[in-house]
Amino acid sequence: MLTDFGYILLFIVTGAIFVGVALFVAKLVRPDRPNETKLMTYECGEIPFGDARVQFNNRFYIIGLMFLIFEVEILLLFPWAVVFKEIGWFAFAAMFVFVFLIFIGFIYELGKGQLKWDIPKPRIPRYIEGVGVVDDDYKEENSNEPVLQVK
Amino acid sequence: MTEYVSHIHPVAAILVHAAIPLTIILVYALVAIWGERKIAGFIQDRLGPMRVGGWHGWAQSIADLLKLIQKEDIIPTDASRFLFKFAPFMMFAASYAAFAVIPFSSAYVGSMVNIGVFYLLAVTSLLTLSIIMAGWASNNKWSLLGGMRSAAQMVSYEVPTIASVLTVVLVAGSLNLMTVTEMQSGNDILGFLPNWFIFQNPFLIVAFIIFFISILAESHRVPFDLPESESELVAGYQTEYSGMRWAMFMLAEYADMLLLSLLGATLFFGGWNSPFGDFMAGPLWGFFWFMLKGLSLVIVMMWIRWTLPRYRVDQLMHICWSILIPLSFVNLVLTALWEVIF
Amino acid sequence: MLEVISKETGNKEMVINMGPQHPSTHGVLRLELVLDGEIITKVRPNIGYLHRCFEKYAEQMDDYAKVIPYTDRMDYVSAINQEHGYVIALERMLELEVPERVEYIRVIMAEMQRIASHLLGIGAFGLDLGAFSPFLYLFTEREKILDIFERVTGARLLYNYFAVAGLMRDVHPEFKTDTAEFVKTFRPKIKELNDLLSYNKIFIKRTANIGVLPEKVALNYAASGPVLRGSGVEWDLRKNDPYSIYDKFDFEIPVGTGEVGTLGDCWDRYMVRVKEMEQSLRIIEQALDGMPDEGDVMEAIPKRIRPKEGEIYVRTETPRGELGYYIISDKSASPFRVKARAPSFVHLSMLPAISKGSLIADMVAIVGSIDIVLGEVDR
Amino acid sequence: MMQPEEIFEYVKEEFGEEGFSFSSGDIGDSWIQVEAGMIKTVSKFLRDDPKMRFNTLMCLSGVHYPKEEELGVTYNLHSTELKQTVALKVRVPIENPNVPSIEAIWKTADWHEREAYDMVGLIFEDHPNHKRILLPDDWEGHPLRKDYVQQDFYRGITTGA
Amino acid sequence: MGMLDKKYHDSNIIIVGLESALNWARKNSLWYEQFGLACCAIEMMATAASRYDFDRFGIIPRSSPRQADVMIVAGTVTMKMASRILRLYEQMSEPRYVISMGSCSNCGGPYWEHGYHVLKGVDKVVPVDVYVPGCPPRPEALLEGFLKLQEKITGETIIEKSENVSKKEQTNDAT
Repeated sequence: MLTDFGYILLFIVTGAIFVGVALFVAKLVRPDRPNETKLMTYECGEIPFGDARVQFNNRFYIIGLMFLIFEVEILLLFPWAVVFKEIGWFAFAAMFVFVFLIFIGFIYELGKGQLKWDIPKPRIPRYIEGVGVVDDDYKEENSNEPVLQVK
Repeated sequence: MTEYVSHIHPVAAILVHAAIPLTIILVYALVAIWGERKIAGFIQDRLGPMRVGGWHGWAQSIADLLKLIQKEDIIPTDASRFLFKFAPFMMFAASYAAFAVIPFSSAYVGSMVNIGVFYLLAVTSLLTLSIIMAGWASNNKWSLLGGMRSAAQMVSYEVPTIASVLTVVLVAGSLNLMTVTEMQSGNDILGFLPNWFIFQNPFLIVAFIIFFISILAESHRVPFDLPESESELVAGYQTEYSGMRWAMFMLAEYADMLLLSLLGATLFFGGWNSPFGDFMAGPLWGFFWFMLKGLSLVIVMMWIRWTLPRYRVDQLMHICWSILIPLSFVNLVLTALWEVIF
Repeated sequence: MLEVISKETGNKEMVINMGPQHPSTHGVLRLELVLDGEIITKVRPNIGYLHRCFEKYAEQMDDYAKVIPYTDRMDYVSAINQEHGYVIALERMLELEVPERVEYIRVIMAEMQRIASHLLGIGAFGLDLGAFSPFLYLFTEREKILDIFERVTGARLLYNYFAVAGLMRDVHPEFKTDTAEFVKTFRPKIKELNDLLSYNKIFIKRTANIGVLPEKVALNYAASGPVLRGSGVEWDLRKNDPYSIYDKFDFEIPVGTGEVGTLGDCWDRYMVRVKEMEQSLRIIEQALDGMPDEGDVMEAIPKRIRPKEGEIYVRTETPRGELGYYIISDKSASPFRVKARAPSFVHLSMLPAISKGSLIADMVAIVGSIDIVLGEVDR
Repeated sequence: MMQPEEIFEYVKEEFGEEGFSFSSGDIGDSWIQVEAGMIKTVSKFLRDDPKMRFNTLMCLSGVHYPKEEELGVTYNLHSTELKQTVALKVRVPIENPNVPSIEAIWKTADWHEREAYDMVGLIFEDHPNHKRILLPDDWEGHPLRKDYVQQDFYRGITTGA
Repeated sequence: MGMLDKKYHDSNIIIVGLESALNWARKNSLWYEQFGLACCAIEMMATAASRYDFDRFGIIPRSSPRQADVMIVAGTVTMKMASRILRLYEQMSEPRYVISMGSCSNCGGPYWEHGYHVLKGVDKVVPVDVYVPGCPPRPEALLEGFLKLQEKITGETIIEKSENVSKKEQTNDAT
């Protein structure tokens, strides 16, 4: 008597209830003796320095953007895939144009190197005769500066 | 299944109907954890659990579970309490919700919703969210890095997964997993081969390879286990979790592994169809065959874990964006071409 | 008391402690990493968590020979080579004559210990990169060496077996057959390791072009051993500055060739260690043939060591590099000053220079490739 | 391949007579005694001179001489190309144990000098990071001095038995 | 305030049954914290390797203290490391045990006399359950240490020790 989506809601609720019951049973049994050091964040045995939540840089924005494009593309392909058998050649031609256009955008993106994600640019120390070992600091410019800078 | 029971007591029937996958997952999780340690022992020519509970330490994961119940659950002061507590709920609920559409046998499927595959892929993307939530909430540098890595990895590996699933949907012509499995019954390819999708269309073999690589990354198994990489980030996003809450993450991880392997079995290896046509077919046999295929994929995953080293984050992204995604789209186009010609 | 760490963490960078308790710092080493995202901009190694006052102990001992057990505990993975270095320093200082049989047994034991130490170094390196199984296969081989050591010296890890100009006790009769049998079974295992780990696609991807150490920089940092040879410098103390009877054996010095990535990267340092194990096998075979069967190993040990005034710096080739002992004596029975120059201490001081701009995963690979032992770093 | 005596002569020609002396103990190696102020120029010369080419500083050790109330630093240099070794020694009074740092010439001296400061109490001028390396920063005293007395408590934990 | 915190007065069948089940579980899945200090760490790794396999007893390494039960102090504890050991011990989740492996962490070992920087025994900082002698102790000795710890765990009770019970308790403690 439950509709199909009703069962799905039921499954989600069962999953959540199971986790709740398991944690409640554990809460009954487990000891609870917090003290100041125990509740400190763990950092390999050291006192954590500085805040963990630094704003990480923008490479995730690019990934998110790329993911969005492809997700929407596949979203549109789903209904097409279901009825592909009935339509045949026309569907193939329509899809081919659609996928090809996005593919060109993807090739451009790959060429542009936006996906060179966090490729390490190691600073190799050099030895200059008479001066000694020179290893300059990790300059700002080769870390991942925002892509959207208008050149 | 539910018709037989519903005349006894309708509400109980529905609850039982929803709880069957839960028992499968729990039993599977206990056996899989013990199995993984035994397989690891076998590969590394040592014994693995032996002493706990008699023959070959079969009670090892029960002991682990009981011990984890007794472990104290620490929530660090500067972690954001609600998110910290909510992450395991969301993770397990998401992976369990996806079990609703997996057809375990011809008589039993969670819900016959006709957009099964679509719904399943939508729900598994919630797992990514819960890992990022866990990583961010515990306000620990290691777990933040683990969360960020999983954000990049699981988000980008969803695209090849969905693309390879799409090729199967293209061939099957329906989103409902039950009809997808029914289409693969009988065995008249080249006379003896069961007409599972993997044999029907050469490009589907390529699709299966892409699918397998990306579910390795989706359930972050080695060589893609960067979110909780043992040797770099201490314990990745799980660093601050302890006791039963951490056990929920482990359970959700193993459930996710099983889910994606079962999905692979359904799409490519003909779900509950027996490989000998209708010799050993039927609801119960169907369940046996289905679990056999799913667990064999899980064992291959465990086997890979103890042989390969781990990738680096940027190599992982390179593989996904520069190799897997173009390949999967080209494969989609070729499968469509193949379907149109034949 | 919060240790004051430098203050330059702008909002963009994160300072993270790869602290004393971390699965892949090979012991208690704290690396302060300043991160921009996952790229490391600056590394500050903090050591001293295992400083066990070796040099103070050497001065307090009332006899030169009593320092030997403490040399074992410096680089506890290759204890025999530490003793070998100290004992050779004393013999050269006192100009003692060492019997032939003792020299041969010492060389065989030293080379076996080199293989065992490399096995552990390579295994831990693979473990850091996520390859669990090679670590256990190599440990099974290492157990075979430890069995032979246990029959000879009585201990598994720290032996106190060498004495000044002699040995504590003679080897058991089947020593030659056991060692020959080990050498025969171990040779194919190196080929197996090459197939499993060295030429594994992912392993190469994780180690090639990472932590590149140019040749001149390595010499300026006084690198030695596999780290220096990985950068292409053909420098092995057993050949270039021969001590004991190493000039009697012929063996090559494996040198990094930049086969997979650039010259001097992690893979080269790793491959030098693998090839070195083969060379050690060759030395052991030649030493086994040349070993005289008779001769008492304990007769040449001086009763009382009371050197005249003076100082000496002697260096030997341990699996990690050049271990130097700088001993000053002032005519009394206890040493005036013993300074141990540890190769891992020097290699760790290079870490900030070669790991700028790499990722955390590469930092783990670089620390694994320079193969440090914290007992030796902190002494 | 020059012997230490020839190296001493060569250095004397270069830098003139005073500030140098050549001596050796009854047994073991000999060394060149160098004035504290000149150690930096001498080392730069030893490294860059085509006939010297000492490209590695093998070992730098700080020593405490209680009888003469002095602190000493011994530099063992080696040239891998010309296969020659030499030892330099510097003696400074214990009151102001200042020695110019040669970290700029051989990078390996950076940590060795920090260890010498940590253990014996030598102060190296213009050293980039002049802090203790082995012992914690708030440790009292320099352990390798002959007259070192061990502190009883460190952060509330007894150091005794 | 979980069950393990409270002390029960009457030892009826349910409490005793439950307690022995909990003890059995805690005994059989001791996860040790993956960090080694010095030479004993090498022997600990040898014990975790194939020949003296830890995994047979259900003992696996966990790198984060939050998920670890046993802290094996394998090696010399120096003054600089002592405060870190204390912090790591504190950050372990509650039913936790400490195995002091090697004579260095038992009592300072070979560094007891002139080791100014060595802590003479880790029990000055953390409560220790089992001492494993040896320098370094053989892998079998470490396994014996774990078996001793398992015996100790089976002996733990959550039942209030009333007067008469404790006398019997002392007797079998003494044997």
